[in-house]
Amino acid sequence: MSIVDLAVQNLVSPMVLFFALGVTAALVRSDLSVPEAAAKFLALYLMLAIGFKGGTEVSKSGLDAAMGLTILAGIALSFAIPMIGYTLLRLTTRLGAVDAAAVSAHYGSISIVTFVAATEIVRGLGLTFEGYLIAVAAVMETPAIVAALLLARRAAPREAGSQGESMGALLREVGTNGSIVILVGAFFIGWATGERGMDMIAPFIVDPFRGILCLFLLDMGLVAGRGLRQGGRELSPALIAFGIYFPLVSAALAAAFAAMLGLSVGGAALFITLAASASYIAVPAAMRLALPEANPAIYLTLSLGVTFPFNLALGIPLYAAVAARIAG
Amino acid sequence: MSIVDLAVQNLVSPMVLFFALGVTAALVRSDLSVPEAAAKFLALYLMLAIGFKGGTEVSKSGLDAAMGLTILAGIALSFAIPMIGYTLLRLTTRLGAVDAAAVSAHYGSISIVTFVAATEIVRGLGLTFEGYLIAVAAVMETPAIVAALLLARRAAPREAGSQGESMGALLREVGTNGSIVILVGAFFIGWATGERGMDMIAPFIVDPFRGILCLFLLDMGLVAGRGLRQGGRELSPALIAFGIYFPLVSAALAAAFAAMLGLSVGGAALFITLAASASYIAVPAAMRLALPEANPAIYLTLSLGVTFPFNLALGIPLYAAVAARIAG
Amino acid sequence: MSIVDLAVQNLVSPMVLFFALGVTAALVRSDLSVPEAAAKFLALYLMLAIGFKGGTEVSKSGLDAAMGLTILAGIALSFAIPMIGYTLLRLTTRLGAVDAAAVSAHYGSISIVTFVAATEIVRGLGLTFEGYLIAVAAVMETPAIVAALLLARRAAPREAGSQGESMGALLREVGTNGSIVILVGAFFIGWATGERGMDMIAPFIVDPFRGILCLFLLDMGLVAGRGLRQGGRELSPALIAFGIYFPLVSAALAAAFAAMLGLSVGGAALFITLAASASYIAVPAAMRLALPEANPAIYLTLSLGVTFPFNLALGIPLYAAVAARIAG
Amino acid sequence: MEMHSKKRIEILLEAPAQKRLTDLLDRLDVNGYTVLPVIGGKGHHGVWSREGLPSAAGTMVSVSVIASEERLDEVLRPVFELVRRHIGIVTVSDVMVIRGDRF
Amino acid sequence: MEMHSKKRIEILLEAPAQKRLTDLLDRLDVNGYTVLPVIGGKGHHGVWSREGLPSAAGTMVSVSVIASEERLDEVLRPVFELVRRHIGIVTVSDVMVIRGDRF
Amino acid sequence: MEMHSKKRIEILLEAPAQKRLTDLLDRLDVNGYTVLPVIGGKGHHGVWSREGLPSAAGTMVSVSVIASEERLDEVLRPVFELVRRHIGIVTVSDVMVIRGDRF
Ligand SMILES: Nc1ncnc2c1ncn2[C@@H]1O[C@H](COP(=O)(O)O)[C@@H](O)[C@H]1O
Ligand SMILES: Nc1ncnc2c1ncn2[C@@H]1O[C@H](COP(=O)(O)O)[C@@H](O)[C@H]1O
Ligand SMILES: Nc1ncnc2c1ncn2[C@@H]1O[C@H](COP(=O)(O)O)[C@@H](O)[C@H]1O
Ligand code: NA
Ligand code: NA
Ligand code: NA
Repeated sequence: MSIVDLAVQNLVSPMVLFFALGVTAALVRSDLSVPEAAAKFLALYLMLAIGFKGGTEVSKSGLDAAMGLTILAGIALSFAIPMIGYTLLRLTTRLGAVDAAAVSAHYGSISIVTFVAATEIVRGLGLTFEGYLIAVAAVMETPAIVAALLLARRAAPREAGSQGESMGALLREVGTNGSIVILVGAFFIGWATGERGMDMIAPFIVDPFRGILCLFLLDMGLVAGRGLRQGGRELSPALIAFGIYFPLVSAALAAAFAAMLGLSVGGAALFITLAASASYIAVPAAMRLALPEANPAIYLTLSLGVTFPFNLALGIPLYAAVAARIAG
Repeated sequence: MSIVDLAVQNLVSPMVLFFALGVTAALVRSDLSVPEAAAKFLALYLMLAIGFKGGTEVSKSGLDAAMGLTILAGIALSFAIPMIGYTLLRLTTRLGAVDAAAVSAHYGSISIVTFVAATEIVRGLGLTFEGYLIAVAAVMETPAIVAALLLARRAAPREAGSQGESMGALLREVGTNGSIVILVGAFFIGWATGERGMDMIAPFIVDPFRGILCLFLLDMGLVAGRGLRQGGRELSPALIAFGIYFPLVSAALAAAFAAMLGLSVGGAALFITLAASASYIAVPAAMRLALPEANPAIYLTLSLGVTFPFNLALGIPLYAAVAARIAG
Repeated sequence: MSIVDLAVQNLVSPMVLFFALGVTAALVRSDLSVPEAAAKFLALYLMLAIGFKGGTEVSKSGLDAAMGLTILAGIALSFAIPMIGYTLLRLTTRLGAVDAAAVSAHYGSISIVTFVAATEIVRGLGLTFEGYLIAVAAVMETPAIVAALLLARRAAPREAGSQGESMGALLREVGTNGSIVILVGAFFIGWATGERGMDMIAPFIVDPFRGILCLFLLDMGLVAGRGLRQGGRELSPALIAFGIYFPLVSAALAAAFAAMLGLSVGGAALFITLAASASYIAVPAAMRLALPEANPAIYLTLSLGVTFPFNLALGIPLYAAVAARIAG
Repeated sequence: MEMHSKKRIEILLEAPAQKRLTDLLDRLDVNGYTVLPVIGGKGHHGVWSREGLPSAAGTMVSVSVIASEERLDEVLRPVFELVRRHIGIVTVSDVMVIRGDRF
Repeated sequence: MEMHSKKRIEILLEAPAQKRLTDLLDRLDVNGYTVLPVIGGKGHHGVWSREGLPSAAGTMVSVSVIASEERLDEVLRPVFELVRRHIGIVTVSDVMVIRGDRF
Repeated sequence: MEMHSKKRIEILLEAPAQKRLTDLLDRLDVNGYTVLPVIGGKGHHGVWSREGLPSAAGTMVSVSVIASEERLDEVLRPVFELVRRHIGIVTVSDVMVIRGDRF
């Protein structure tokens, strides 16, 4: 399948269309909404399901050196990407140091829903992927936060962390974030219980998975559309551009790593997607604690309203095409 | 199967029994309850599933003139039924103009859950139906509101709309109602993605559908029972009678249309059900905006506490029997 | 399979591990949480599913004397266990009369989730069980509350019920508890609709059941862990010991009954589990009404934080092993 | 606009007893009441949170009643009598309303 | 700490009209508002509860606005005009804030 | 009934910082606090709503503390210090309680 075919087919997938429906509904000010409790529950479900599946895969394939190396590569990327992002933001936009650091943290970290959407596309292409990539996703959540904090503290010691929370205390607050705990926990449970465990709960975490993902994407569309309607004017053209070109920068970096790591085509597509995706669940909450002076309207709107739809609609097919070139 | 058999079998279906359980629990003042967030989520699920399925059907059968004609017939019915209902209410009950208009709007519009229950019964009879009937259901939601507003404004210009919201502004408020947006949106997504889309999300929107419907009906029973307990004395015998005979009037009208439109037996049963059903999700919310002077206890209790159980238990089997006579 | 094998296999089941994950997350003060509405919804789902399945089983097997006798045995146990528990608590701990009565009510009543976990283990062993045991579970909920109230009123007439609510009024408040109503109601619906009804809703109440149970156990782990962290110091060593040895006392009593009743091996395992389990949904709510002077931190923490995990991890395999000896 | 001075009684009460309280308010013939959700708190009975709880036990609600100064004592006495047995606190504050005859 | 005296306007309103109210508050150019959930209540229109309702109809929300005494009447008049047509009540109470210039 | 005059401090704060606030209140040794949900609002930081949000970021909670007048300043100062860094507002109002010794 050519990249254009892939992109077109992706655009008419229920997932992308439900996201678009959500955005549209929010823009026409419909009162369509997913209750907060349901949204949290859906997010919990997705984390649990993806973590468990990853663990089951690893229980089948066993541990190997590739897993360790890929995890190290993920940590390195998560730490390096914010540095590059911060520099670009300071050069090309008017964001202050704290805002620039906060935004770049989102890009160093990952979006598990973008990852999940990519797994669906990869599976749709008949490809498989290394189960341990879920572990890679989990470890990529936090290094970016540390990097952003270091950047902010060096550039604006007064503002950022003026109250002197130690880095350790902050990391404890951030590292016990519920979405990370459930992802990692479910991964280990999947690993420990293996296929027997999977057989037991597959009708819950596998069969309805894509449908629930559609519903969650509808909700993300509603939130993104509302964000664009209300927070849109916070985004300068330079920032919006960043939200689109920077994932490509991260993707290029990750593609180089993927080639070196010798990942499968599916695995490379997912690894690139992780690097190119920007967090909008775990990191925004972490930033409210770590850098409360940063403006949340900027980073949330950019990550969820610009980068997420870009990745969902165009980025992932592109990363899959790149992966097909470099791997396999 | 004779109509009596059909009615009996319907009465011992899980759907009807869970509704009855809900009513009973509310009447004995049990604290059994479905959390508000869960109820909203279940409603969202039902709309999404039914819309998507309808769209998939249309993608299979393609567009034809019958669809256009049936949609037009639906609009006409939705607009005409409130006129008749209003006249009957004014003649037979003591309701004022505004209350009568508000009640009649509910009967011109449709109840998607009644529709869904009817599709289950139709499928249980081994019948199929035209997928575009979901589109018909969607277009029948709003004309009744317009009709009711015109009635109220003519009869009681002081009260109804004294603040001079233009009809256009009101329709925008009402037309972007979340339940309509998700129904129509999912319909178009089902249409666009066709069977490929359906295969992806069927384990979510098809397999557990009936079970979730049971749970939603339990909740509707709880709400209806609570309404009867608290709002029951607002209902005069004449009003209760209206809640039972008027669906039959609408059904007769719709049966005539169905015969002319040449719908299949299953399709005719559903079309008649649409006409005979009374809204209790979209229209009550719309009435709070359009005719806030109307007493909500009257229309909610009548629609959900009288007409809905009547249709669920007896109406639908009857409409199916009528459809078998006039169509096929 | 030896009892040790059984215990080990049970310990690495997804159910036990998700519970452990919840406890761990709460102990490390993670913000992982299941929204209240979702928790209530999951509980509702579990009650509905287990009730319905039990009813379907009874519709297949029909009524017989064994069912009536087992129900009577259940009532007797539910009434007798609090008497023994109260005596032991007064002798071995420093609890006052009201607190001791409230705690013992929890042990006379049953935990439906423990029951459900046991059914999974019984099924995992390839055993079946008498469907009417769900009816037994339902009738065992309340006698314990009556027993506890009698104990408290005799020992501390001033405190307990000083406001003179009649026992009848209290039982009405308690007996219409939502969790009992849905369990019993779904049981009768399952009975009335039989296999036809089950076929309709099996994809909702059977297929995803175990996965949803895992999620609910995660939540119970979170609540238990939070309770242990916050209410742990309310529990003296003697009380903690009671939370572990007393289920064994109840189990022994129930095993004797089970042998006399001639239950199947699976049925005996479940009957013993019922007796050994302690309520933490219905009874805590009832105690707030019946004995508001009792300290909720004590009974909730003991029942959910000590006895429930004990039963889940070790108790059930043990009861299954005992059942294999005495029955079959 | 002309405004009338009233009292707002706020009753924070454990949720299982909510029906008892509202039944009492009905008997006391107050003009109305409003129930607000509460998600957590801390007091002499320790910390609590509604998160994850599958039943009403362990959760609280807040019920507020607007009443005229004259009726205050008459309402407060039996309400306090009920709350005293349960976990809960009662506060009273001043409030102005527009349609004074309705409260 | 130095504190400034303000007014808190609390508007309990049926939920379907919430957007109308907040749009009005936007037009009145208030500095902000906060929306709180309400789970049930009782008044002249009878008892209601949000439980199990799949739509906004039949539910209420509470919107509170902190404003300076000078702006009170200016805000209250149109708000009351809107609330009068709907199910709802308006109360006003005294409140102290720390950063007085923000309200 | 005999009533005692107290202060009610209400802290509207972004939800991710809730634990920081309650930990602070614990250190300040207040007698208790109550957390209420908030579903949306508008202020200098723009409009927000809790609907559909899968995490605590972007949502707020309201924490209220009843304290004696004497302790007011002692509690208010550090609380305001914390709130100042976050999105949030603090208000104080008068309230009467029945069991005065408990607050
Ligand atoms: N000083 C206080 N300020 C605000 N809320 C309080 C206070 N004391 C108690 N509460 C609330 O009342 C509940 C019951 O209080 P207690 O009976 O002291 O545990 C607590 O969980 C809090 O929600
Ligand atoms: N006296 C009152 N005290 C507190 N809340 C009230 C009072 N009267 C009415 N309410 C609230 O306002 C809503 C509408 O009042 P009404 O229009 O009188 O039915 C009620 O459902 C209550 O939630
Ligand atoms: N004048 C006000 N009245 C009521 N609530 C307000 C007011 N100003 C701000 N708020 C609330 O405080 C939150 C944060 O305010 P701000 O920091 O100004 O954006 C807002 O989202 C509102 O929920
Ligand atoms: Na990234
Ligand atoms: Na109709
Ligand atoms: Na027991």
